[in-house]
Amino acid sequence: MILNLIAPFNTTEGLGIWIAAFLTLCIFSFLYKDNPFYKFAEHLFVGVSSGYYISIYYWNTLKPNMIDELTKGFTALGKGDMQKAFGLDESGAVMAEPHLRMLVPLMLGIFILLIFISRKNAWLSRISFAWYIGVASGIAIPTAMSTRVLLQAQGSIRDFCSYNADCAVSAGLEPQVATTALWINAFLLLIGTLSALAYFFFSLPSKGALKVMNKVGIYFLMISFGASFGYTVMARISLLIGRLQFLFYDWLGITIS
Amino acid sequence: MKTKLPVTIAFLTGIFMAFAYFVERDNVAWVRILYEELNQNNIVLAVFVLFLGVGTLLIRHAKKIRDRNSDSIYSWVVIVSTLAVAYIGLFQTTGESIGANENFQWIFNNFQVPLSATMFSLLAFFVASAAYRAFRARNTEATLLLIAAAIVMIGRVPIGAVISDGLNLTGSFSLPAIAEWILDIPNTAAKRAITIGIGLGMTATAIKIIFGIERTYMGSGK
Amino acid sequence: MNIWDKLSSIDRRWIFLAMAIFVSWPVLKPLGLPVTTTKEVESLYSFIDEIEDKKPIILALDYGPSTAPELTPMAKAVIRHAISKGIPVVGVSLAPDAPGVANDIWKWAQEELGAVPGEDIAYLGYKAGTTNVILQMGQGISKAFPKDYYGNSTDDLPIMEGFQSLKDASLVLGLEATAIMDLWIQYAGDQMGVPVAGGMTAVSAPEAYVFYQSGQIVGLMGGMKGGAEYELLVGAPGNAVQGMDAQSLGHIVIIVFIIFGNLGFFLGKKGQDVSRLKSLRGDQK
Amino acid sequence: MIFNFLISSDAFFKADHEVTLIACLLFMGAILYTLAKARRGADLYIRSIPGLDAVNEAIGRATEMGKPILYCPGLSSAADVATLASLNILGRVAQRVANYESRLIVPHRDPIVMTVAKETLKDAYLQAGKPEILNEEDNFFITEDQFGYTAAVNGIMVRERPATVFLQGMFFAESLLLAETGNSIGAIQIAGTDAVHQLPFFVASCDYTLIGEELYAAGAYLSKAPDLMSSLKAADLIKGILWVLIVVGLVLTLLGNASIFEVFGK
Repeated sequence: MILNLIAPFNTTEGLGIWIAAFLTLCIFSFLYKDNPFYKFAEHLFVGVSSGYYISIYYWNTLKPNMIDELTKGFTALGKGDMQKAFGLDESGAVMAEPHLRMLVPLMLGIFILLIFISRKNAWLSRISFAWYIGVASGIAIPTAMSTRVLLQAQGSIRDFCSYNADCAVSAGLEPQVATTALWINAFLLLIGTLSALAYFFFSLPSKGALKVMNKVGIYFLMISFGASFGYTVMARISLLIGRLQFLFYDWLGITIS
Repeated sequence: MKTKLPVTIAFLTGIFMAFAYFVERDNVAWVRILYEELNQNNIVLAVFVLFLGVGTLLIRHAKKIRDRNSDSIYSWVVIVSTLAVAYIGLFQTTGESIGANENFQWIFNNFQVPLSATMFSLLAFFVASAAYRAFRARNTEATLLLIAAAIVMIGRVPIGAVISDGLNLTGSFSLPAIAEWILDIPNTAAKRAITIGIGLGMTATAIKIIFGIERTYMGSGK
Repeated sequence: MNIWDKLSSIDRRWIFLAMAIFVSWPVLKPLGLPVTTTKEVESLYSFIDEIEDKKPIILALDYGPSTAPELTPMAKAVIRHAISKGIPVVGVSLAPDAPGVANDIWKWAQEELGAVPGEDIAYLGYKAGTTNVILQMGQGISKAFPKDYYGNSTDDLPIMEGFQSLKDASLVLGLEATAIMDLWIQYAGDQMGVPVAGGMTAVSAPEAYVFYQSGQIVGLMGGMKGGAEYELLVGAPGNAVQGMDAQSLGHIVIIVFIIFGNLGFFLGKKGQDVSRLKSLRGDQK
Repeated sequence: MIFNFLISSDAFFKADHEVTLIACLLFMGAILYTLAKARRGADLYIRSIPGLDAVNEAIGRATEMGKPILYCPGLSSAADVATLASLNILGRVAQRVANYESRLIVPHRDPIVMTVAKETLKDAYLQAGKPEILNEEDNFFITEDQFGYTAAVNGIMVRERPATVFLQGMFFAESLLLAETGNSIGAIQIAGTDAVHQLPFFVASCDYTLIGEELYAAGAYLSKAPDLMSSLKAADLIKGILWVLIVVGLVLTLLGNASIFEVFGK
């Protein structure tokens, strides 16, 4: 272990490292207790991130997708080319570039901001919310049904199908020769899924066979939660390692021989 | 009007997006383009939503300063840092891309990165204190939680293999193998059941939004 | 209060201190414990290794600085692998705080690997709208990203030749800290039929096992360990491999405290328990 | 000419998506049917959810101690089902808080959710007959940044010292940061999320946790409103059908028949 020079103070890069190290320590101080340093860092964080998002959203989304489109649209309009202004080509077919069609989201966006200006007209923001949420819901219906429900149900019997030559061939899966251990695993997986699924039946009181199944379901849930927790610990420590590597290597200039 | 119009709009946009899922959009230009455009609009709307948020943030802190709140110094921190970063990001960017704005990158690397990463890394400590309190063999459920957590925790790091070798556990009975089995079998089973349930819940809510049954997004819904 | 009761109610700050000390130690002085590879990472490695037609990999960098210690080693290892095989890598981000991190990785790839921007690698930047962006990329990459992060027109980049839509990609590798992975699987994988793989924080990875097991993703790297494995498979150990020792000690600290907690619980006053958990079903009745 | 774009060449609908379509339509039918039934006043049973039975007790405790209640509606957008479920719960919680005349703090990460919550709160306080005690300043937006938001909420927790903390909705990695800080100030915590990978942390750190679908059921459970009950019932119906189909599919695959297996993939 060789102790090198601490990061220099007077270059842009060095100053940056000092600031970053100071803010890192401010946040770490919360572990002991709340204090003015943490409070300062917390408020700075809120401000810096807000400014950061405004800039990123403007340059990456608002400008290319709306402002530039509208500019092109109005330019075409100025030249009297109505079709192009609204994003239609010569034959009248809709072009991918929306141009003045972006006036619709602009209007919806202004409706949202009306909340600031006029209480009376603030209800118009509901139209924007409805649009926004309607689109998201429409996309969600078939995809959630397919990916989260049907394909997961399929996954629960997938192993059985690939272990059975006939089934595998007709389903186009790669047939596998299953050992006893694999069979046991496949059954455990299915029993776990079915019993945990039964836990989420709200319509029936937990009695009789359902009670037994619920109990088994809860056991599976608990093992799963424990496993996820244990698995996650790694990630959390990784993050700490990342910060320590920064403090030790970049700021204090320690190098490992 | 104040209710019917939004509900109608949610119905039309929603039904169309759901319908478009089933359409071979490469073959049907009008569906494809409408679909893209609705997508595009939502992307842009997200920006206005952010403006709404930051606007209310600034107003709230300005009020605190006006009211001479004892913590108004911190409100100054929020307002000044928001405006300063936004100024650098919006007005010091030349050309078309923020990627070339060195000052902005410097602020990102030396303010946003350490704050965000350190806040996140506090989890390393919290995970330890939570595990210490929660993982006690009080009953069957808690014991299962404890055992699964302990095996996976040890089995997933290099020292798990070292311990296994020391205890002469090999093959499918080594700690890493058991950890992987727990993740693959019981864990997958439980997660799958939760996922299916959530999938149904998501679909149900989306359906109710489209039919105007679920109006939470309008506040009181009146 | 006897020693067992004390063990049962240690102030959390002592736990914090122990954690700080035992994680710092190997960061300063590595112990060199061995790292083993798992099949999820191996299958991703061999998938990329067997890409033949040089169709580009879409590298979705959907994470911010907070999860960079876990995910950046994966990004670097995979880029190193792809570049050495001559496979182009196109980066995109669906998380707003990603571009800063991605920019650093791209600089690294140019300096360290000699990757030529626009030919071997391209970074298209961040776009808001998650699901919508993925769907748009399916209709045309340049529709979602008309310009790359550095302001060049996407369609003019040499790397984009013959690469119009997301459907033309050989693989989507999502490096994810959030639920965006699900969206890549749903839309790019299930809907468009593009092979999808994941590099995820250790938190999100267990959830993705379902998708690996059901064949919806071709490979999965989880946490710093996943990154370390890929670093080893590519033959270039880096920050992730270095961090694995600290991982081990950190885990041991936690296990030791769990043991303390249980000793205190069983040997202290009538199994006195300081936790207030009622969630565990046994307590709820 | 202008309708050129309406003319299509090949297949209009995608192949192999019919089962998804049928499942969606079936589900729609089931929801509309149960809704009609519920609105006619049919008595719909729903099993008890322990975390929710504790809501009153938790609010009462805060009132006794003269401390505020913190309600975090999750970190996702208003388009997220978890957020909508959370807003439904917020409405119920707010009514009870208004009855007790306690203080309710609601910090937000999504501006739309904040706007919607404002209406929800107004409505709840009105229904409780105490619109005048609602402090709109306590329902506010912080920042869209995940950890910026977390840092601020943690700050609020250690300074305002709420006696009761609700963490309901979609959460990401910050779940444990919030839950552990809440635990450290001794608050009673009732969490609920459909974020599968955050559940373990809530289970470990909170007094009560609503697991996955229980979060969606919570609004229905607390209010017994027909609109909310209907989808819960319909989802149960589909779940039952699915459960049976999986078992039948298992038997068929073991016999070498892949038909149900393939149906799930369409």
